[in-house]
Amino acid sequence: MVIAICGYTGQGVETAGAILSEVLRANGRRFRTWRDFSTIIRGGLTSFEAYVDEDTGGEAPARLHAVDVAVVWDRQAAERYRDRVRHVTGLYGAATVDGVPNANRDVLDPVGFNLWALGVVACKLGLSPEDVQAAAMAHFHQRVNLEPLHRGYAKAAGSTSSGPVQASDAPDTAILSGNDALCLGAIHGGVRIYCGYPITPASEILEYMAAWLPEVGGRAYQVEDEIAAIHMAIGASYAGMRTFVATSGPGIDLMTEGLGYAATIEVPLVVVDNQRGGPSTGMPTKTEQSDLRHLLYAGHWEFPRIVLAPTGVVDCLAVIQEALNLADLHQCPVLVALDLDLALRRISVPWETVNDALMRVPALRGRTVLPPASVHGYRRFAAEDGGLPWRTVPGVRGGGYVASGDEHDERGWMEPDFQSVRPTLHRRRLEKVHCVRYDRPLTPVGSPEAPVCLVGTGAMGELIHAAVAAHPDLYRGVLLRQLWPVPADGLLAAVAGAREVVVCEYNATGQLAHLLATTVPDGGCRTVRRYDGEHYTVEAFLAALEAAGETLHGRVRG
Amino acid sequence: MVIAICGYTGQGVETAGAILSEVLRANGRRFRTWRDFSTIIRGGLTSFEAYVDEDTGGEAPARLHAVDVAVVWDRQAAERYRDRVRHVTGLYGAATVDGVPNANRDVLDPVGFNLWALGVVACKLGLSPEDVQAAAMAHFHQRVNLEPLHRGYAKAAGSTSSGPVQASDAPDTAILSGNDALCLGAIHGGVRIYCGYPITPASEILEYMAAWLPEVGGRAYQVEDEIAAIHMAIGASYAGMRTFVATSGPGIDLMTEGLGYAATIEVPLVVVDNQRGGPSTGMPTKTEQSDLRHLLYAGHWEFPRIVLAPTGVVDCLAVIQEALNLADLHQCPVLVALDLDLALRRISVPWETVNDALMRVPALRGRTVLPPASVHGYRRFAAEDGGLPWRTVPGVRGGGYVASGDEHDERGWMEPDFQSVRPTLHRRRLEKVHCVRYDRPLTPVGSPEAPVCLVGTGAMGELIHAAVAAHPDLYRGVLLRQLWPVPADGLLAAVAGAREVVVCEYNATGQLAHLLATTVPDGGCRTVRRYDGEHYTVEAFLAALEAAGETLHGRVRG
Amino acid sequence: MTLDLKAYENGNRPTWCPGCGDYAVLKVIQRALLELGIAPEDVVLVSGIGCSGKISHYFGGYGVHTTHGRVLPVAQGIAAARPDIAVIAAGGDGDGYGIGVGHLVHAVRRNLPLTYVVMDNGVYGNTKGQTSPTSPTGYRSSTSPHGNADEPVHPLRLAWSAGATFIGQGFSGDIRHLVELLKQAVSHPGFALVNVFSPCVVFNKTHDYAFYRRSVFYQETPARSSAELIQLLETHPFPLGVLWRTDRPAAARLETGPADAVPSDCMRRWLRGTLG
Amino acid sequence: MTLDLKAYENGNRPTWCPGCGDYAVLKVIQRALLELGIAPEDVVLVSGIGCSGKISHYFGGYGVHTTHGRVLPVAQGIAAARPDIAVIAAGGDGDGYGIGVGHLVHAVRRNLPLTYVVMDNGVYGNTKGQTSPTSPTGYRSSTSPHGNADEPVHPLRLAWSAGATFIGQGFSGDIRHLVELLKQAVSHPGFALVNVFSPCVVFNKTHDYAFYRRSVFYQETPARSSAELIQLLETHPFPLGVLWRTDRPAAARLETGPADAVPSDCMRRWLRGTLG
Ligand SMILES: Cc1ncc(C[n+]2csc(CCOP(=O)(O)OP(=O)(O)O)c2C)c(N)n1
Ligand SMILES: Cc1ncc(C[n+]2csc(CCOP(=O)(O)OP(=O)(O)O)c2C)c(N)n1
Ligand code: SF4
Ligand code: SF4
Ligand SMILES: [Mg+2]
Ligand SMILES: [Mg+2]
Repeated sequence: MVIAICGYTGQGVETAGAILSEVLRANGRRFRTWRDFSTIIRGGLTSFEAYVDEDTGGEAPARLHAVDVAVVWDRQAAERYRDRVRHVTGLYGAATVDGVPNANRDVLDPVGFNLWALGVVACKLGLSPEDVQAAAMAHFHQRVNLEPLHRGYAKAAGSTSSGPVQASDAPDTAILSGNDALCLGAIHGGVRIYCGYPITPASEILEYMAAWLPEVGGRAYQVEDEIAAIHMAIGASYAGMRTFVATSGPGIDLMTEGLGYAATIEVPLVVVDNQRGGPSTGMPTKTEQSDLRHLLYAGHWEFPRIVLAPTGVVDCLAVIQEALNLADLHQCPVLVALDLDLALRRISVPWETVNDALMRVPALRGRTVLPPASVHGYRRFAAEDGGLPWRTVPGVRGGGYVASGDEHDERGWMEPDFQSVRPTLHRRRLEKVHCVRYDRPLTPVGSPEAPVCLVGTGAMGELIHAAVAAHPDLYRGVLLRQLWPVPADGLLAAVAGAREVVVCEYNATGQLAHLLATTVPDGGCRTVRRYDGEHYTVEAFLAALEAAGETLHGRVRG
Repeated sequence: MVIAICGYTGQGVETAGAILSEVLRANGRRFRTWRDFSTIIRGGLTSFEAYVDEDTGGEAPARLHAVDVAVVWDRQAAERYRDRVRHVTGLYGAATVDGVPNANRDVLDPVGFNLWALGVVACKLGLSPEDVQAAAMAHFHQRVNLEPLHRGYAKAAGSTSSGPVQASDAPDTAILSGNDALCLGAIHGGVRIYCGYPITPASEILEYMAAWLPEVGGRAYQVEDEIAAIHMAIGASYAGMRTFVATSGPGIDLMTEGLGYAATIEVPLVVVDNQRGGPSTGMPTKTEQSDLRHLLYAGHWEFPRIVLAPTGVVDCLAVIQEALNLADLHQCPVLVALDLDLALRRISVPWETVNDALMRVPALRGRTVLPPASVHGYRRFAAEDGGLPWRTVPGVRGGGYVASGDEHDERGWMEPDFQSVRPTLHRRRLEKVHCVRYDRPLTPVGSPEAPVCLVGTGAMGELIHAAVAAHPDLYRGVLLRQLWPVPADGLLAAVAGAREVVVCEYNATGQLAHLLATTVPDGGCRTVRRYDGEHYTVEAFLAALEAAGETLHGRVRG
Repeated sequence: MTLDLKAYENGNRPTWCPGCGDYAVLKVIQRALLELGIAPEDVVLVSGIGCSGKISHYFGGYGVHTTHGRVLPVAQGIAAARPDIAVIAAGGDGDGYGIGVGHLVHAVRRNLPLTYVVMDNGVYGNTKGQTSPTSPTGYRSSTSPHGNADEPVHPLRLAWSAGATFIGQGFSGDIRHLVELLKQAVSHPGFALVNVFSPCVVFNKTHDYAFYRRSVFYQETPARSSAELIQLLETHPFPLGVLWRTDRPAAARLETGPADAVPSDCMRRWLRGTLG
Repeated sequence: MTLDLKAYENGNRPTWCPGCGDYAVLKVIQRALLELGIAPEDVVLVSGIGCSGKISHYFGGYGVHTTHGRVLPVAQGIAAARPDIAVIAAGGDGDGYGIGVGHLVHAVRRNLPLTYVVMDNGVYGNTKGQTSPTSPTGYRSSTSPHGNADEPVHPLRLAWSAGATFIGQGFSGDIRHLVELLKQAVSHPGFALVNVFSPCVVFNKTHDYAFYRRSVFYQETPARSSAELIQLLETHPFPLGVLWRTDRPAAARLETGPADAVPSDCMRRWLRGTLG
């Protein structure tokens, strides 16, 4: 069942969504939420949607176009959902809204609208009024007038109801967004220090870290800008502590110089880019996957990097830990490409699943030498055995060296004979990512016999799952987790035998398709792209796939 | 004839070079200079070299390995040139230096060394002692002891001399570096305001602008960092003034956000990157061409840009003016890829040539509306006729609008309906560089029959000229002036019929080759790369070309 | 044509929250310009990123909505290039005293003629109420749930320390006072900083209108010495008015229009002179 | 093992110009640490880009040679992560008061325990002598051939205005005094700024050793009030010594080592608490 609540920012639509989610969680229901943003703090149109108990093939229900119940505050909100409700009887709203069936209208106050709407959808979802009431009371610390909630319930019960649904057997369920998962994974992976600067949609990461880190002896700092954030992270990492930074568009630009510096001094550094609509300040509250080229190529060259991307919310728990490991193992920057949808999407997940994903990745620190160890005849940047050099951190006796962004020799000295240093040290540094051994560079979906192979990352994951579930004989999928270096062998194997490869991405220029074009056999692939800031619903995605064969941007060649 | 002077920074080697250059210039001699840098301000080894009256096929003599006369201060300096002098009798130096022939040694003081060396090389070059003496007196404002100069002359005259050379017929000659040429071109193209921050090898541009602009009513500002520089330039350009910014490696990273902003508000912006050895602080005094990927792809996407590269010093005069024109015509960032060698190389050029190059490019301001014009029903970002929108500047009546880095509608309003704005405005903005009409996207060199086609930009220009001159039946060349969008048609025509395409570049990963790989037919090209900070001499370049067929990095595929 | 307030509007309806202090700042800028008789198209309003930064979208003249923290570089580029145009920079406390504080120090030192209005609400409004550089020590928000540990930025004494030639402070709750202040700032021949207490009614529950009404102190004349200014700021944490003013010369600006050609002979001379 | 000065060297011979003030600063850091009994490997010397920035290359403990202007963020990252390690940040006036001045303001506010030594030579030495933020008004260099128009940065009053808890000033020409100063700075439990007049003998011909010998003023005790500090700075432009000191608490730092695992139950509670 798909439900929606739509009103104005400031009316508490998000609050209603949060209360609803909590009751759904406590009942062990399977769901995914979606919320709409606006740069307008008070007065912009805003929606909350929940996709409950639908099975679209992935970790949680994917977004669907068809809505069962939509509760709208005014005419503009009604416009949004009129075409999406399966039947007009699914439309509920304030008495002033034309087009809402008479039986579904009520005289509403702007302040109580959210609770009324909560009553309507909770009833339709078969949630018990007691549960919802208790959750609301808890949320508002008892200080709330619940009358609209009850009226909403009554209104919905009056019409055809779907009847109470049994709570599932596994009520130990968590609600998790991509941002949550990232933070949990990071802390589990040993992160105890975090420096961040607010930016949509990465602010939550700073906020979670500020709330949680002190509980485990850690510290979060809100710093003055993204340049400070990345350089503080470099400092902390140099000093042996695990950390990462997260930002979005404008912030990732500002981190460019730090990226090359970390790579040059061979300090582990994990950078998360919660991509949003570009370019420039762009569409801060809208999703996009358009920073890939920057992540791959930004920074005056030439230095190594690894680029990862999670395939879903639960995967974030693992990817951030894997990123921390790869950064330590390769002593280089590891970039994690997230997107707004994946970062903010909330899903219900059995705690068991969270726990398993958290535990699956053991922390690997590679050749990091921590105090109280000591070393002798130490040369920080020497790697005689063809592997990586050993990295000491302050406090290790005999381990002193200087980490310089100037080109340097094996001891770190900045005025070496470049002609002897470059072919050895510089090449080693560049080539160390040629041998990245990443456990699961990609996740195949569906049957290897299906003729059309859909390739995507991040928020495309749930859609590819849904397409494969809808047409298992036609579609299979590849969810890429390692974007750079391109896992050519795995990709070739995964697309083997496909009649057609379709790269699906949220951007205008086909950045992923261009990256993969030289790897995909027959030198090309079709693309499905969207760049108006909206997510595909499953229905729209399937339609776009169908159209792709004929009309879309044609083949991308390497 | 090739001469060299080598001593320590602080000994005035550069001064001797400057005086020598001035006398050569006044005599209408054809030359190219080269100087060595060190991050050590006092005490590092430093060289001045001049290649005089050699003809290697380009605008001036290219660097050659073989040296006719080398004057060295000490043993370390002698080591540098021992293998390069054609004959040991070409080695001159202080009495304390082993290996210098007895007849070529003199008892020298650290202070007088540079004038002594000047005397030696000036004599060998057939320059009259009176000319040199006068130039030295002028340089030092009369306050100088010229005794070492005369002793140097006498020393050189004592051995085999090449005899006085006649002054050429065209004594109206200028000395020009790439940086000089850029500044001259820019001011000629209408630049009256410049904001810069010191960085090797772009500091000179700020210095020249600070010296010259006030003479024509303009102003240069030394600002606090590169972020300020690019944003001030954006402000000045928004306000209708032509300007540009120049920087190198670390600075170009910091300009990333500004780049995307300028593109989004469709303000003309020219950014020059004087590439030096990377990554990070890297090798600030060494040359490289390794920022290409950053110039092409940096900045959270997706926005348009144009990337140009001059093919030589004189070409800088035109390229900067063309860049200013393209920026105005397309209302987008135009990036100019320079490299340290080209920026700092000094050559002698007949004034006539400078003047012609300056005059050849008329200033085109495209659809810029300057006061006192006025407009009606103005919509800044609307382009009904398929061309570009008109751009008003402050003061134009009726022309008010807001230039916002947030995605916006045709009036500039930042909270539009994205679904309607993106497929029109965003696409138009992205696609406007698809139709760049650039007069000379590339310069072919040599005969179209030659089987091996060498492709390069910037500092590679003189080497490609030299290779073609040396083996006209084997080599032809393409000097790329427009790197993005790739001038595919022109490039295909230029390499047509070639048995082999060799992309020559100063970097480790073959950035230019990768960019061109999909355009070059047969899907690939060989590369010659160097990344130890040193320039190729002609001899070394020819050897690398020969080796490329066999041993170098193999084919680059798209 | 006689000017009226309409000329300084552009028809866009502000989307700030009802009650936001920024409405007053917009109105004040419009009125001050009208009263000074500066035509809207001879003004550029340059704004930062934040709720406050939206202000340029409601102005009837020229506007630039820059990147976060870079309002002063862009504004200075315009001021340097166009002495015939009035430049007003405007933004938030996060934009100007956080990410952008380095540019503020240097803009003060450079002293190019422009007015910088900071809508100081003590929070990052646009990103939903995080702690900002002017949030007091101990302030609780989503990013400082255990209380802000940092010393806040003291914008006025910071500007003084960098050599400011004009420092003023106003309050969104007193429009008439603010108009007069802004007129003086815009007329100042160098860089003028105007800090405005502009409450965020949604996120900042401590520094609201009532707080400021209680706390402000009207200072009639600028301090006559550094000592007096420091003393004033220590005695009255929220003084309003023109608080500081000196006459250090402004930075030189462009003298010519864009079109003047440079005789190539002149360049020949340069080449000789500088490089010969 | 008893420590001696050798332990604080690493065998690299400094490549500064003969006579450069930075030699003294290196020696002073080494001596101060020795006299404080802090082992070299329990210290990180973080440096910026510039001639001054090379200092980390000559230090026998841990060194970080950062990007231009970012010495304080890197140093703060280390200080926050490793309470067991002493952090000394060091760089030039261009690095710290020019491109990096915003970080300085915020580092002062944050007050993490570390010592910041600025080698103030009034020029951009490493890029060949351009005007710097501390070059006086009127100063001529390749980038200000007609005389520097800007007001110089006044680092001490800037740091004071941002809420500094320790401000000191020294001179490369008086090593003994500087060692004492640095020992106090390193022992300070918060952020300590130490500005050092460190002449560039090649490019700055006005502010040389002789100039400072003539101009410095030894201040014996820190100012007891803001007014006194401002008065001091106005009377004596070049005072040496510990000039300002307050005891605002330092920022909190990490409590645990890197290896502690978090019980997943704890996380479960968070998930419930924050998101439930
Ligand atoms: C480089 C960069 N970092 C972060 C952001 C996200 N961001 C947008 S507005 C804002 C804070 C604005 O706070 P303030 O300047 O006080 O303005 P207010 O909204 O309070 O008026 C931030 C951090 C951004 N746009 N760009
Ligand atoms: C982002 C960036 N911009 C510019 C430079 C070039 N640069 C290197 S050192 C320096 C100035 C250093 O001056 P200062 O900090 O005073 O140090 P000094 O050499 O005088 O000790 C500059 C601008 C750089 N390395 N990085
Ligand atoms: S959130 Fe605060 S600052 Fe932003 S518009 Fe609303 S009241 Fe104003
Ligand atoms: S140039 Fe100046 S600052 Fe740099 S090493 Fe030489 S004397 Fe020191
Ligand atoms: Mg604010
Ligand atoms: Mg300096």
